[in-house]
Amino acid sequence: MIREWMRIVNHQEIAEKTYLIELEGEISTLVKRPGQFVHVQISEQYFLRRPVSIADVSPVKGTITLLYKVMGDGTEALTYKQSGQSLDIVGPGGNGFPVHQQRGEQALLVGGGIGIPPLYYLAKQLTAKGVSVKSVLGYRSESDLFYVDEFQSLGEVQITTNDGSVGEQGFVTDALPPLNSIDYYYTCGPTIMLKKVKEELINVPGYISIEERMGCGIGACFACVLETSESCGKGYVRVCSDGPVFRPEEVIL
Amino acid sequence: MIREWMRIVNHQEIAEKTYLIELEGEISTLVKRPGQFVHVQISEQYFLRRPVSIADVSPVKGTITLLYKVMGDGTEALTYKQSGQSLDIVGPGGNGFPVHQQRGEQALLVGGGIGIPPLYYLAKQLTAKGVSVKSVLGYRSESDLFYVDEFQSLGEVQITTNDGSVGEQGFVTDALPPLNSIDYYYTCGPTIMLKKVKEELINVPGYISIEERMGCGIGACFACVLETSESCGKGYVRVCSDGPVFRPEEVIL
Amino acid sequence: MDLSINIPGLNLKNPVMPASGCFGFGKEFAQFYDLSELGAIIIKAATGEKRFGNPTPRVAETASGMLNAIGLQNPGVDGIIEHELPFLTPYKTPIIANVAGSTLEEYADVAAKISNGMVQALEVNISCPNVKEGGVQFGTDPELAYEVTKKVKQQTDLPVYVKLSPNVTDIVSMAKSVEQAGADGLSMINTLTGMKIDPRSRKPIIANQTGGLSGPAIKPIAIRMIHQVYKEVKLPIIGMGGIETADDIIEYLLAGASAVAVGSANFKNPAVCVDLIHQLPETLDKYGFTSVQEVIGGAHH
Amino acid sequence: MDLSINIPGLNLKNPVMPASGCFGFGKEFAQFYDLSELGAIIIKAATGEKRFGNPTPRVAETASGMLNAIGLQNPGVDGIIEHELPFLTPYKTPIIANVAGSTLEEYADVAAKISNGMVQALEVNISCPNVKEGGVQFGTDPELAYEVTKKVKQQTDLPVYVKLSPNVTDIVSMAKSVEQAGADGLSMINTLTGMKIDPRSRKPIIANQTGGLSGPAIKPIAIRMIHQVYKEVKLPIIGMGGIETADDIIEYLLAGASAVAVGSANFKNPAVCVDLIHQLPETLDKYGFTSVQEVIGGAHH
Ligand SMILES: Cc1cc2nc3c(=O)[nH]c(=O)nc-3n(C[C@H](O)[C@H](O)[C@H](O)COP(=O)(O)OP(=O)(O)OC[C@H]3O[C@@H](n4cnc5c(N)ncnc54)[C@H](O)[C@@H]3O)c2cc1C
Ligand SMILES: Cc1cc2nc3c(=O)[nH]c(=O)nc-3n(C[C@H](O)[C@H](O)[C@H](O)COP(=O)(O)OP(=O)(O)OC[C@H]3O[C@@H](n4cnc5c(N)ncnc54)[C@H](O)[C@@H]3O)c2cc1C
Ligand SMILES: Cc1cc2nc3c(=O)[nH]c(=O)nc-3n(C[C@H](O)[C@H](O)[C@H](O)COP(=O)(O)O)c2cc1C
Ligand SMILES: Cc1cc2nc3c(=O)[nH]c(=O)nc-3n(C[C@H](O)[C@H](O)[C@H](O)COP(=O)(O)O)c2cc1C
Ligand code: FES
Ligand code: FES
Repeated sequence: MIREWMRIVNHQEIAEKTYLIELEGEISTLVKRPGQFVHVQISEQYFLRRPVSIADVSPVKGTITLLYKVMGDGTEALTYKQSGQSLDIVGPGGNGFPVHQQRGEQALLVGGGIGIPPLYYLAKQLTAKGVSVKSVLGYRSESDLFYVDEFQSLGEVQITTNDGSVGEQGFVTDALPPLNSIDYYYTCGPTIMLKKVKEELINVPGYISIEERMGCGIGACFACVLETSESCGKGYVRVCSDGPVFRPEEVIL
Repeated sequence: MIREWMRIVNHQEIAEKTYLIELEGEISTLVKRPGQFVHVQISEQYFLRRPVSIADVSPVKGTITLLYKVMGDGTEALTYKQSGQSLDIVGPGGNGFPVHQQRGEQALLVGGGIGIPPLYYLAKQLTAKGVSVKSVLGYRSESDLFYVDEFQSLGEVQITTNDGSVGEQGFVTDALPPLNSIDYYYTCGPTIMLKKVKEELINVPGYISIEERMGCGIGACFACVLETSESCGKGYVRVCSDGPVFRPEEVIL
Repeated sequence: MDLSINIPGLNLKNPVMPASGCFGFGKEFAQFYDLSELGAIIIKAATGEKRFGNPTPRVAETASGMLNAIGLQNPGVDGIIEHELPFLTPYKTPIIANVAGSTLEEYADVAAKISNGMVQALEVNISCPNVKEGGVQFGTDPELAYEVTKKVKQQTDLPVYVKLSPNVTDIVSMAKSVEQAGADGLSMINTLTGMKIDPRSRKPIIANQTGGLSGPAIKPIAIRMIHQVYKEVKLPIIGMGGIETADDIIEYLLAGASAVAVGSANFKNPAVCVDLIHQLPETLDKYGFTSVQEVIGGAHH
Repeated sequence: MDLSINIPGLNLKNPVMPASGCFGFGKEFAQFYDLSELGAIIIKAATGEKRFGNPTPRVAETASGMLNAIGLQNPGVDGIIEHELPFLTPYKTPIIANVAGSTLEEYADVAAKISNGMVQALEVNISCPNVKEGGVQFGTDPELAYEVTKKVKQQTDLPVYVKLSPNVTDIVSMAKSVEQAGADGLSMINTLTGMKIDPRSRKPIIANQTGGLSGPAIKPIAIRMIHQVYKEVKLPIIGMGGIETADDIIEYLLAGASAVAVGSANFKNPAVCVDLIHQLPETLDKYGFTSVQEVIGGAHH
């Protein structure tokens, strides 16, 4: 993990209040797994960094891509940064999703809202290995949709929206495919969604990526800990450095 | 006095760490006298506004010109603002120099460092009325010189520098012209200089412009008060609203 | 959207007022907007005699805040009654006088004189950290706070709000003391004592050495103290400390304040109070509230 | 430029160390720079048994600062000795252990165990605002502070620095108490208790409701307290609170600190401590100093 000023090479709105930002720098060469994140200093005005998942990596361009949604003042301020400017980034952080599945296996990706981005880089890696990927992507409404074409180019996609404006109305758990063919699932999204997914997919092995408010983002401050199930080791894990990806049976949501 | 976002139409370095910034807006139409100032919000990062004198006004362009020197973090941050951007300004503040002298009279302007700017607009107003203006301008060193040509186009100019790199070595008080011809003097600069000028010119009527740390800049918080001489009214004045220009006999420096 | 709030002696059309010492006696702000729009106005501290205050510099900038050590400069209670209040009384907004002093007698004297019908409530400043005598002692010792509150109550028929100092170990016991002494309400918080040293001069920037810290930097402390006091004391609270946005107002109301005062933000934006009043309905609506009343203490349910 | 400083038990090659709780046990920062460059390292609090700490969220952002309520999560003193210290001891920098507890006995127990030769000094944390029992009571009552200091001193031959809480009316009397109890030095300041409420959820953001405020927001309070204590107490002070720049370090030294600790700034810039150490010579020079020693207490001359 390093700290560096990464150059913004692309920054655009791709859906309602949802932005793509592409950053050039050495961190792009250090990403080990999908599901890792970077810790973004928005400006001197914001005391804490913001964790944002790495949604894609381009080794050719030496860039990483982040997709973020405006959720508060910090992400709002981020939208004003322009291509050519630099951003103070620490990363890549965390361990991300393992990509151990074999050619011919089935993977199910379940993403909700701004939990969807890390699944894209994961989907690319899985399909590159010959794993067949099905995605269930949940959005609030039609105007919130992003990266649907990108996911579709990698496999079957099922969309849900809260208001039914596109795809199925309801939550991602209302649109899961038949589970018997799934070898592993991978999910990222709001905690309430993760809980439901964990319950519904109790019989499928999987990986859950979890969000928690962070201080340091590197494992030192213990802001982001999660209790682990009794069977698991020391009783807690740090989302930033032990995670953000965990086995569902490991952690208490 | 109003608060408005003024557009930066010109911003350039004119001497070492000394910048000219020209701002367009309604405040330019409200300036009553030379020696008034504006209260500048540098950015959200700086809690207090910075008082800066109005160095010139262009009624044609609808602009005011400020000349400022980098003295700390706030003025440093100001240098990064670019033409086209806007600045949050409150002004014009204070009462400034009276321009009551008559055609044919002599005025002496004594300015030190970043106290020189308000004297420029004053010199223009005085010469426009037919008053003859002599200026003594003190700088630290050659690289700090600014607006010498501008002052020279309005009258005789004597330069002093601390290191003697241009003009006379020493302080402004070392280079005062014969005083018998002077009807009024006007001075602005560091307090230590003002004290000396006040002493040296004890027999000449004059006006002193004073700097003090400010809170509100509009007369409400009493941060910027100065004790007045016993003979004078309520015992104190506010630099921001009763000043920044005072009669030397009025105030205790 | 109903912005009105009633607290003892004060029918406020909205909960926003300028804080004492940050608004002078209103005159300077009248050039920026109509003061009648304000929920109320808290005027600058009044002492028995006129005071010059501390030497300058009296202010310094800090991270998200400022220090001040004005030192209660004011024209004295008689001067205020004669020269300052006549300007303010025509506006359609209640005036709250900030009562200060170095001795119990001075508090009593000022309270008695200023209760002459020109103001609608008193705010007793037992928390000014910038004067050598009185002021902050009254605000850090529960017994002295009790005494001064009781004394002021005896001198006036106006509702008495006591302004608490945050420079204490136990804010709740301070609040309880003044409650027992008969206070009608609380004002929270005054400034925290701080210092800034200039590495160039190697001296404190403020001539008085220490000054009172205000601004957003202290908001978390104010919110915590109001939250604690609201749980233990029945008095209505006027909340203050670092308010700059309508969201900040909601936060104060949720913590337990019934109204709010805006202090140093007036120096950034002279129209901040009226701007916040105009933004408040939309902000309340955004968070699903239909009145100000409904928000008060919401973080405790 | 001479950056070295000697304070009881500690020969520091420079006055900069990471503050307790903001640096874990060093491992994570070792990937950013060589920890041997540090003046010293203050490790995370140790308690008698392992603690899980408070529920999450445990941090919230504030203006120029943050709130935290970690709640002394740590592997327990035995776990620290066994699993954490062995990583740190090879570095050429003194280690200061942060000793915490809920009872006098727990403090004593932790102090005794951790004085096993692996650390060079103890910092007694009587000021953690984020635990239900102990912690902050010891830090707000001069008699309890005396007791705990005395008790810890009895258990160890290491120099004992007592870390004071700023949440008190009278910091000087706290400092005097621990001086009388035999403390070798002071650490000032811990966090101020604060709260932030989310207008959307209408609840405090921190699950523990209150948290400790750190960052530049509190620097003026820390500087004021150190300035006050330096005048009245002879003990050397490790100063902390909002340090982000080399100028901040000068300000702390001028106020009276002999060394400084950098806390939450490590979260912004993981290399901040070493960056500051590298900037210090030039900054000292800029202000006309030729050593760190010369700056200490400079604002008092
Ligand atoms: C591992 C991880 C990966 C993430 N990846 C993405 C992503 O790819 N795209 C995206 O849009 N968002 C992502 N998030 C969420 C993102 O961090 C928050 O939306 C963002 O921090 C909100 O900042 P703000 O200033 O706009 O909101 P504010 O509410 O103003 O932020 C205030 C504080 O709360 C913290 N905070 C608020 N919400 C969250 C949250 N959900 N998680 C963690 N901290 C929060 C902020 O970091 C900040 O410290 C991720 C979070 C985590 C933990
Ligand atoms: C009426 C008046 C007119 C002025 N006109 C000019 C001008 O035309 N050009 C120019 O370059 N400077 C002028 N100054 C001085 C200018 O305000 C300061 O140089 C500037 O505020 C320094 O800000 P900073 O952030 O760079 O310094 P910092 O030292 O970082 O500022 C910290 C705080 O101290 C205040 N401060 C520091 N120095 C001064 C000072 N000398 N006077 C008042 N406040 C100060 C700042 O406003 C700020 O609140 C004037 C000051 C006054 C009072
Ligand atoms: C310059 C200044 C002067 C003040 N004078 C007074 C005063 O006279 N009486 C008083 O009770 N409080 C006084 N205060 C405190 C404010 O009323 C308020 O309690 C405090 O500043 C916190 O609010 P803020 O953060 O919005 O400024 C003063 C504050 C400032 C900044
Ligand atoms: C996340 C976090 C955890 C902390 N944990 C401890 C601790 O375990 N023991 C302690 O004495 N202080 C602890 N502190 C307080 C710091 O050591 C320091 O005193 C305080 O944060 C002020 O410094 P700063 O403003 O540089 O952060 C902690 C602070 C933070 C932000
Ligand atoms: S954010 Fe600091 S340990 Fe995870
Ligand atoms: S700066 Fe407020 S009265 Fe002058």
